[in-house]
Amino acid sequence: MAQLTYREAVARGIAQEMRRDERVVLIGEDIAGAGGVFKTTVGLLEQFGPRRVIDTPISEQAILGAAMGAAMTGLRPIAEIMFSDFFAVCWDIVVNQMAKTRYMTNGQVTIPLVVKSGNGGGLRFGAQHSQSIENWAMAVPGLKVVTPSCPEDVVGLMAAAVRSDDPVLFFEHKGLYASKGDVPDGTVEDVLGTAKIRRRGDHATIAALGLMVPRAMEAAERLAGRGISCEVIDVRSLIPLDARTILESVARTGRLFTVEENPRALGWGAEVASIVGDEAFWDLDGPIVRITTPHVPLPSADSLEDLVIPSVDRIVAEIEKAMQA
Amino acid sequence: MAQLTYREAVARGIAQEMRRDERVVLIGEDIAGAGGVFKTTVGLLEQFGPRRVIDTPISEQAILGAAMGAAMTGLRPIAEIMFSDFFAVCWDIVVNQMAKTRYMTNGQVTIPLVVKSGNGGGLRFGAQHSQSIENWAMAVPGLKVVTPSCPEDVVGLMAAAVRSDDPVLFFEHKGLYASKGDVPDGTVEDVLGTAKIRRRGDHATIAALGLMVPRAMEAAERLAGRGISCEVIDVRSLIPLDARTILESVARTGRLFTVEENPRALGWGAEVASIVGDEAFWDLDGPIVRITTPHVPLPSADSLEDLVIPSVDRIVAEIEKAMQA
Amino acid sequence: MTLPLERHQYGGHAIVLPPDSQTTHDAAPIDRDVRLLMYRRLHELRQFEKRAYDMFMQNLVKGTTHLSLGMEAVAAGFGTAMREDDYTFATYRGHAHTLARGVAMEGVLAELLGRANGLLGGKGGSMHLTSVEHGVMGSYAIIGAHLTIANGAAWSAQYRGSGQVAVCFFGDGTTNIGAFHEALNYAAVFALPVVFVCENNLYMEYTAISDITAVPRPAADRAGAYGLEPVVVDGNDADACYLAARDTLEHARSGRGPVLIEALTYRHGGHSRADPGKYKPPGELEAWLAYDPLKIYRGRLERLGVPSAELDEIERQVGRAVDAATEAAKNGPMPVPASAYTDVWADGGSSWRN
Amino acid sequence: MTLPLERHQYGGHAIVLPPDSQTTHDAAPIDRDVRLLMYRRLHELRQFEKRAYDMFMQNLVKGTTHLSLGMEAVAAGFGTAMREDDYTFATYRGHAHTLARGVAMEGVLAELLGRANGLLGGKGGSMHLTSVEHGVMGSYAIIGAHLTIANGAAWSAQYRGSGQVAVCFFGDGTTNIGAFHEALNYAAVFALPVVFVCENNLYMEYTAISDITAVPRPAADRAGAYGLEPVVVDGNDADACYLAARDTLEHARSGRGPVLIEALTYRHGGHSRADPGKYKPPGELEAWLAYDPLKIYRGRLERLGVPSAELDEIERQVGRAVDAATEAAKNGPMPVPASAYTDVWADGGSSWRN
Ligand SMILES: Cc1ncc(C[n+]2csc(CCOP(=O)(O)OP(=O)(O)O)c2C)c(N)n1
Ligand SMILES: Cc1ncc(C[n+]2csc(CCOP(=O)(O)OP(=O)(O)O)c2C)c(N)n1
Ligand SMILES: [Mg+2]
Ligand SMILES: [Mg+2]
Repeated sequence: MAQLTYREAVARGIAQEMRRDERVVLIGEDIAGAGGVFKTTVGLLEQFGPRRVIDTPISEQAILGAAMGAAMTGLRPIAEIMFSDFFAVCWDIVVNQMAKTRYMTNGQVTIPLVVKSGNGGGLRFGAQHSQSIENWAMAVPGLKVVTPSCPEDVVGLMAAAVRSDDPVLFFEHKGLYASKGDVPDGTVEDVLGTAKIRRRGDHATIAALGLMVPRAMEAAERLAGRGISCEVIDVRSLIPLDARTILESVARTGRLFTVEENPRALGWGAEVASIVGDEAFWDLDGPIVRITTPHVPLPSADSLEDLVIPSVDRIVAEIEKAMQA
Repeated sequence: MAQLTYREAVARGIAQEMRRDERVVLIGEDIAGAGGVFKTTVGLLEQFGPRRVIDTPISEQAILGAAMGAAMTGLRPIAEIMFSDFFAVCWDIVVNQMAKTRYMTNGQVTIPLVVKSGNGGGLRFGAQHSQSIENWAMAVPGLKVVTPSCPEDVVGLMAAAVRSDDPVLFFEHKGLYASKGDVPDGTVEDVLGTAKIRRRGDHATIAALGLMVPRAMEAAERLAGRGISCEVIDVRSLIPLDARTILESVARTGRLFTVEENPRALGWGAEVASIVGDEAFWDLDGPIVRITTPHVPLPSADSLEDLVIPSVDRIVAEIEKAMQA
Repeated sequence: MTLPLERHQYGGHAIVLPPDSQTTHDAAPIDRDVRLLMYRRLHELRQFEKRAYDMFMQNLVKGTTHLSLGMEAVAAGFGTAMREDDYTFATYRGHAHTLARGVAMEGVLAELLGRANGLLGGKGGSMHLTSVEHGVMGSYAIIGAHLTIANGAAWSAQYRGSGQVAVCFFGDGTTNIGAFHEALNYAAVFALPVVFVCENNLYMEYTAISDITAVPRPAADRAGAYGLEPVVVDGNDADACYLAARDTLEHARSGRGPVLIEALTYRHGGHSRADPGKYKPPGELEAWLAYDPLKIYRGRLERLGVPSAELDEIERQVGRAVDAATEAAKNGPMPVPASAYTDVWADGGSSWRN
Repeated sequence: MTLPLERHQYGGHAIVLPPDSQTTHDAAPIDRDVRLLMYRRLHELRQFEKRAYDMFMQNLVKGTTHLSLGMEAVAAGFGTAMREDDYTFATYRGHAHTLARGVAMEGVLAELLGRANGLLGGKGGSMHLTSVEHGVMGSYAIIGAHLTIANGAAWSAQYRGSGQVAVCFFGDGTTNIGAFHEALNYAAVFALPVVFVCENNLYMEYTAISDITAVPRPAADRAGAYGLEPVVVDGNDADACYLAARDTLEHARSGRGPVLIEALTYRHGGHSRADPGKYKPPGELEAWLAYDPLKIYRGRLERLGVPSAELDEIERQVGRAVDAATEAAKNGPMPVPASAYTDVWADGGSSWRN
């Protein structure tokens, strides 16, 4: 067991898979010589050499196209898109090419690749470098979408993503890179499409993702002190979605809250709410409430950014209000 | 009053605005000399000349960037993205630039522009030329999102879009281009952010968009024959969203169905369902059911495409089943 | 070869004529067998697409189709020169490039008809023809993307040391999209074994390339931007295409990096089914019809002494093959409904939640 | 001017040295007043950014900041030559380009601090500086986008017949992204009045441009792909930049279409706050420090007879202005919470549903 930062866990997870499988290669901007702008790939060039760890031009379409073409022909690439906001410059390769090619070719083509990316806000980087865009990917059939919230999950889910024969978007939360957690020694493996119950509770279920998981945990702690016992589910994977874990929890608690960093309209919680509102309708004791960033671009000033992204205070307040109504 | 096709209505709406305002200009691939690949801009080059109606290279980023820069500096451009699937190659300009620049500049910059695009399936064009992507845009703060379902709305909402000082994505449904409807003579104006009740009913509310509107109407007709009286709401505009019209309807009917052409996960109906499931929870007599294309890319064969996009039969069947449960 | 391809005023373009040097490559050192194979291929591509067009007119082919009638020499020349395990990356206008790798006509035609015996089981359609077993790694319908994907296949070949080359076909209009630029620079930087073949047929959809491009030769005039040599070939002359393919494949295969070729050619028909081709200036089509790749190749073979009867027999054999494929395609079953739900994922299914 | 900028092997790059011809432009026909103004500007940009750096180190500036220490001559030269109503399009590294148009330091510094008196009320931050009243139409943080947006402003100027020119600054690394290619071709096809200024500072973030670019000069070697002349200027020499700006603005203003300039320069610091700059080969920084734009410009002014005292006084005046701006910025109020909900839409609000 080692204490690792979330960013170290990324490199650890990649290294684990590169050691296991010669077909795993890594490309991206500044990921080799410099170890990545978020230092998530430190040491990999040294360990695996310039044939497998490659610095690219600022050409996101070319990067993802190269990853896709290589995946189609025998490699298992990991590509980095530095900030997830930059998916917008290469979205075609992701949504029209990677996501659809297996289906369109009736299964002739397999595309085992991972695109890792720094996602999310709280670092005062402003509207073009802070978005949580898991929901963009969730809306597109053919993409798997993963967001780990702690170092152990980073390693295990990275392994699962690399071993998946489908394209996986792996969203690392920038606000969690410095956070620490225990990671077991040896090979760490995990399973895509599985949520984790981080805390048991009886009165309400909170579904959260990424940076919102530790905030939901702290909110649950505080709410417990006020007599509201919350179950906290770390959703971890949007596609495949472990709806069952959420539905089972709601069947017990009768209430659901989602905590989403994305702007409100069509955040991932909308899909979860629509599933639960349909399939667990008769289990619900009250409305499903979504706690999200309002539907605005992210402001850069620290005071404003902290205001709009769901805080522990706001989570506590909204859940308390809804439970008392 | 004239009978126009939906495609003629597009040209009529644009012409109306170009005549009114010299600052309105039109750019896109093959839109001038050829009148557009869907013939939605026929006659505009002849009427307004090559200074205002301009054929561009296949450079979607350059097209939308040009539209944005011109909008920032005094023009009111309309740009065409031929198939909405191609938004993926210029998504950055849409979501990171157009959508965020007013906010980021604290209101210094105004971006009055319209991006029109052929959207939706049913034409056997396959997975890369058939998507319904309104939900992609709905998820991004700063974009207005419009989808008319009939010729009169095409003209009126185009006028509203051109006159809006915000960026508007105007989704024309390819499957409706050949459909006909009456359009009043003279200037036609409409209001963004307003839904329309197309049919009154008592037992259930159906919210539909674009091509799904005529299908929902026909389904309602059939369901009426089976004793189920449905109210049909044409949502028309996703952002701004006329949630009130839907909430008021559900308050009367007690049930909500959405009919969505998009693949299931995070279709626009998820947001509508999450709003209604929260704010009208106590009005609901049963679960909100979303009728959507399954979460798959669109197949091209006619038999398969017809199978996956919600048909009148499927709408009827799903509503009947839910109402009987 | 010089063609009178010039930059024109925005909004108006002059007629562009083909070369008239039909005998240029008569003396090229190409085996008779290879030439006869190319002749057969040219006819396969032509007769197949004519049949596809007829079936369109009978409303059997749904959706859209993009024919390359008049452009067959490029696909035939490259298809003939490529190694069996080389990769082809094609566009929505990809019938020819697919067939030229030896893919059976039946599957392609059945795909156009949306049948279960289609190459893609009816799920992809005309714009996405793919046959991995023939090295046809897909046809791509969003302009530009596949140039970057071809790089990936080339990278994989380089990494595995397989000696394979990726050949990527695209049009003149495609040179103006961002992905073209990224792909070319990327390929050059990493010296990838990829041959980019720009089929300059003078038009994007309905707009003349000269009206919306800053340089006269959309591909060749950009080669220098990637440290590459400009290469222009006569895209109507199968021998010219074959020779260019042989040389450039060899260049790429031997580790000397990518190549960008501009093949000048012309599509006889419209951009797609919907297009009457009104934008073509008078006389242009006629001139190019006179320089038709099949016609000039037949002329060459006759000058080189191949008996007419032998050529006629090839044409008849191809005709019979097209007829047989037509029957097989038409008789193919409709896809089973369940197939709409297969192969979203590698586990074969489409389930995205539990 | 020749710089030893060569193409290197992937993964390793050699030291790139500046020119040493500090006297080249001594005789250029530029008024003394203009030169003194440029000298003042150079110092404004330098002293402002040094202050910003200090405040960073005191943890007053949050998020990230990209300084252009060492690159001031480009912004100063262009800012001085531009007409008041011309448009500037800048990047995340845009302090200098913004200040060079006459925007007050206070607003820029307050924006870095996230204060209500910031240029953007604290909502945009360091990477998005904009001052429409000064023609600064924004700073853009996603590589490439703003080249296409600058085209739009140029198109608008052309359409309105205003005679305005759009000047668009970007880095060497930006030449490898698709939007660069689309924007250049588009500008050339429509003869837009736009001047593209590539500030080649030899590095993208931490990777040498020579390692990931197919040609030695990332911008100039691509000009031909758009029918443009290659233009290379000494980006450390304010006079060279000013002259290039004057000529190319005139070219664009008079309807002769776009220009692409490559200005060779160097950033003394790292890419952003987080970057220690370890990838710079030994000796490189020292050589460029010796060819510092402020130093060489002071040398020129002294050679041309401007008294040291006059130059010192300019520097002191600038110093006082920076101090005053620092105080004003620091004393600025925090943004009111409600401002997070304004100006998503033109109606001033953020409401998206009723
Ligand atoms: C990104 C994108 N933009 C536009 C289109 C629509 N489109 C399909 S083919 C075509 C013309 C392509 O021209 P060219 O590259 O010359 O190829 P050709 O069709 O002539 O073979 C266009 C604009 C597209 N498929 N993708
Ligand atoms: C599309 C995109 N990819 C990557 C980045 C991250 N990024 C920011 S600055 C930069 C380097 C840019 O280099 P260059 O164009 O030379 O400008 P410089 O920073 O040297 O001024 C990179 C890669 C980005 N902002 N946008
Ligand atoms: Mg073409
Ligand atoms: Mg640089």
